[in-house]
Amino acid sequence: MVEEIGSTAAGDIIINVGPQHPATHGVLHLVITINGETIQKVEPHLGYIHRSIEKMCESLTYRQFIYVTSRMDYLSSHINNHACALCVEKGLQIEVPSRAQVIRVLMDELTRIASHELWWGAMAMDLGAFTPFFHAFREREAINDIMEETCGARLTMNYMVPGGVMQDIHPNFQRRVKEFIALFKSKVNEYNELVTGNIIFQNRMKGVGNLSAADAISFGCTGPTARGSGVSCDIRKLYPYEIYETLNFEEILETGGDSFARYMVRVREMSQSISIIEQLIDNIPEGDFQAKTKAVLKLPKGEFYQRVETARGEFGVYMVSEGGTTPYRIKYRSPGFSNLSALDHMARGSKLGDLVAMMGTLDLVIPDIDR
Amino acid sequence: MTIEALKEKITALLPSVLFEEGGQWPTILVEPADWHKVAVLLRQDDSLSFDFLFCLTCIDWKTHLTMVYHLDATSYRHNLVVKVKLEKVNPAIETVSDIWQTANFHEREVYEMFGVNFLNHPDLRLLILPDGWEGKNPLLKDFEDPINMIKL
Amino acid sequence: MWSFSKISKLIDSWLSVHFSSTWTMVIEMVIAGIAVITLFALLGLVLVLMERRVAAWIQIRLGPNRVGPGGMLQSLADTLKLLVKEGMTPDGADKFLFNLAPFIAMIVAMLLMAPIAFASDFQLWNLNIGVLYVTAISSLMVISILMAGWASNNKYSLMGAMRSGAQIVSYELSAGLSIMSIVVLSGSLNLNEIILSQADGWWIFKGHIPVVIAFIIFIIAVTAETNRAPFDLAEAESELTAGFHTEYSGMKFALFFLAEYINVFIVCAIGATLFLGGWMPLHIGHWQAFNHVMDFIPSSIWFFGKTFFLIFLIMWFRWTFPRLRIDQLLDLEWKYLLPISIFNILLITLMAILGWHF
Amino acid sequence: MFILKYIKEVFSGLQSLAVGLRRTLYYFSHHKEIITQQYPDNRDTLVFPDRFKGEVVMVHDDNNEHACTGCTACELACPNATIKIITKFDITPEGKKKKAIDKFVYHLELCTMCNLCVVACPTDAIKMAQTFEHSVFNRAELTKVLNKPDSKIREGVE
Repeated sequence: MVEEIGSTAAGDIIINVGPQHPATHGVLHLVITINGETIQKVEPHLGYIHRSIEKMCESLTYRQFIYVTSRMDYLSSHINNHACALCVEKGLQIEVPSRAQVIRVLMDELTRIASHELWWGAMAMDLGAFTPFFHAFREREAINDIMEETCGARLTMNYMVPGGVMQDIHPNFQRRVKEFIALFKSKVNEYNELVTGNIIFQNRMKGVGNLSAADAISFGCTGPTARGSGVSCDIRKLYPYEIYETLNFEEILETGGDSFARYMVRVREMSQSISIIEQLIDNIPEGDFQAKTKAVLKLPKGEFYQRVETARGEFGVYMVSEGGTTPYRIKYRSPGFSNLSALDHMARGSKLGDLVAMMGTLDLVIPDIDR
Repeated sequence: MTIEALKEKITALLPSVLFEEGGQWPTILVEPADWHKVAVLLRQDDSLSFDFLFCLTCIDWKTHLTMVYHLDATSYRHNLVVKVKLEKVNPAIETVSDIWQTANFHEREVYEMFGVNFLNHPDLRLLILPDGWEGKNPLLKDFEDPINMIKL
Repeated sequence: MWSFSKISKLIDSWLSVHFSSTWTMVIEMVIAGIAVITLFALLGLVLVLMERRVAAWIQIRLGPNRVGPGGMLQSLADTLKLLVKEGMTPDGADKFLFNLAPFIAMIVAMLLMAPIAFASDFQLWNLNIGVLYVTAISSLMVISILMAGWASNNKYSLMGAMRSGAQIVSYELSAGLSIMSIVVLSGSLNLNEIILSQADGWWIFKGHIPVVIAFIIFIIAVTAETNRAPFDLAEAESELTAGFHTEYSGMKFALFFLAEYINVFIVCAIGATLFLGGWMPLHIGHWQAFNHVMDFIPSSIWFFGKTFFLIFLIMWFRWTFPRLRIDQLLDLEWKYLLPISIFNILLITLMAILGWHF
Repeated sequence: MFILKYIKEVFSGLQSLAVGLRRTLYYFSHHKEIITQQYPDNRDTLVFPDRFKGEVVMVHDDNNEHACTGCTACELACPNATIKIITKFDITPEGKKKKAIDKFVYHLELCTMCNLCVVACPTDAIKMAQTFEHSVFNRAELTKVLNKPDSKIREGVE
């Protein structure tokens, strides 16, 4: 893949970072041009896990295509499923029972915490600290257990269906979630002790990978990546779906625009998600967990777009229906794809070690980028 | 800005565009030749300032292709959908990656998946598909791949 | 009280009765060589196991527990695995240098063993410039790493080697200066005499805060010199995959791996000798009774206890801290450690001249 | 002033490192916190939640009867063609032909445990089992026939 050697300046060398590289968390392939330790250019080569999910979904019915989206951003699979379910509901104009809405939001926020936990551990591991990874997995494991009990799976749950959720929550759900909240609150301080406050970590992160607010918007960055640059882009606040309007939470904004700001956004977001869960966990309304739907769903002719906020940023489902039982065309606007495009801009001129830190703070999930 | 006000503003600015009804957001139809000019206006006009291109894709309608651009204005929070109809054979359109940098990657994706040629694009190469897939466009409806596609 | 000198004298006299003096020396050297290699292998096995246990407990895991009782034989099994693996040499590599590099790493580590006093009267070579010898030889380590990185013909390896070169050369300075501070205090370059000068208390207790600072700088510098996290930029897994030993496999990799651990052991042994009194038991000034009780514990236990404590310290660092960046690494040395240690050694010299230590 | 700032910087840096070291030392010395599960050894005590989606099984009662009518709702609901139902025609005592399943073929290797078939089943004939150790040496063993030999449909299930 090392092409165009002639076009590089003297002293530049080209290195393939990936597709098998410990810091790319999967099969991302970056062709980087470096001069000494300084990065001149980063060029992503994608597609190592491209499954053409958009094409696959064209042959699946409106009930079936939802499960495939768990395989894109597998760390926020609930939220991906949620977006698809909302999009179908928008087309069918189904009113989702309030119980289902609350359960969905609870699951979304639990997923967000689990995703950020994994990111936190992996991020620290990119910087050479292995221990936080295991500590993060302890809390993530508690969430996975809750998911397993209610949804029947730990990672790709397929719990959201058009009209509500697949099953009612498990009788233990509320107790387990409260236990998790207590566990999380007792451990969250350790994150700061181990990583956030550490002088080495702060020096590695501060002033690295700068992304201005204007650039963040222009590159289409969303989620914590853009919020670290001070761009307000939380879909839950701006274009509220489900019951997010009624909830009391804060959109975390940091203005640093560097890796540390992005790090702090995610760490602080975990606490916001905990606060959302606390507001809802004792107030799950009684009622149906699923609206009555027809056995075969047929969407009217038209176009439907649903934006949601996943752990990585804005996820969009653009669905074109021709009136049949399968979508005519589906486009998934994945947050990672746009966030990755800013990497080259951010990385130029910084050191090789910083590239790893930047990739960590972008929180890349490769199947989400490739789709 | 309300949807009506937005529509009025756009009509005043671009008298030639047509509106399409029924969508979630105001939708305008633009001719391929005009698109770059329109895009510059949408981005730079102070009361519109669509600075966030959050979705860029293409739809294969068998007879023709349609480019769909979803725009958002981060300062006003209004949205606009722009559709551009392209020929089925040798589709080509001006790039907008100089206006919204995110279009760079999204246009490369559309280029390989639908074969749309983006004029003046800085780096129009395959992004996701491996080498040797030039000219084969998987997301077109008439694409056939007997080895990799499993029919249910 | 406890002493190996009786045994060694016994062997020596027995040999000189039966052989000529030349042969006696040859046989004694062979025995010493075998002893060193055995110690090498044992230390490798023990340290790898220790590292894995420390890492596991810090990371709320169990660690190796399948092979042998409580996982004790895990590192033996690992060694066996590495022995039977194919030792590949990449096509584009400089074959001679590529194969030579791990042996140089090993030989350097072995040479460093010579002047270390493992117990009272148990030393391979009582060298009068022991400290100088150790600092000189340990800087040869960088040659093997540079050789490995260059010969691999791999960009990652080369970058790792270059990083390592810059790192070891810089950190040698402050390590040397903090070693110097003890030399200044004890007035000798002989490791044995330095130990004997601590008979009334270890230097870290006798030397007030300046020696504590020197000790901290020494620990930081040797962590960097042995390429261990948080200064493991030469291998920097998440950046350079495995740095200078990316292309090594099988036994050649194992030699690098072993040399790394032996180096850790040696620098900790030097640290223990200089600052914590080597094999010298914990003596406090003129408390004769207390000192006498302490003497009952064999000197080798004191030595290994202190050394392993320092090794634990270095392992503890590794599993707690994130890695530094290359420019920060050099900043730390040239902007912080070096000025502080220069200032510190002036202070210690003043202290030594005025006799302000205990 | 510069010197003071410099010294302060060094000390606050060292302090932040000490905080991290204290935390790891706590875990090093507190083995109660260890969370490792020793999987193959704890097989007997492993408890899976009853909703865990391991594989699709068909419920048979003591009389070797199941509730599957062969309506192919699950086959249609499946997104990956995991289920294939082969039907036959039984002759009822009244001499009428009645559709029944011959083989309920289930391809475990294709299944994504999405639960859509179980939801689609009108007679609750299939459910998700909590087994999870699916490794086999021969891929063909993953293709299973879910209805037991000589089993038949339960009376009264339409």
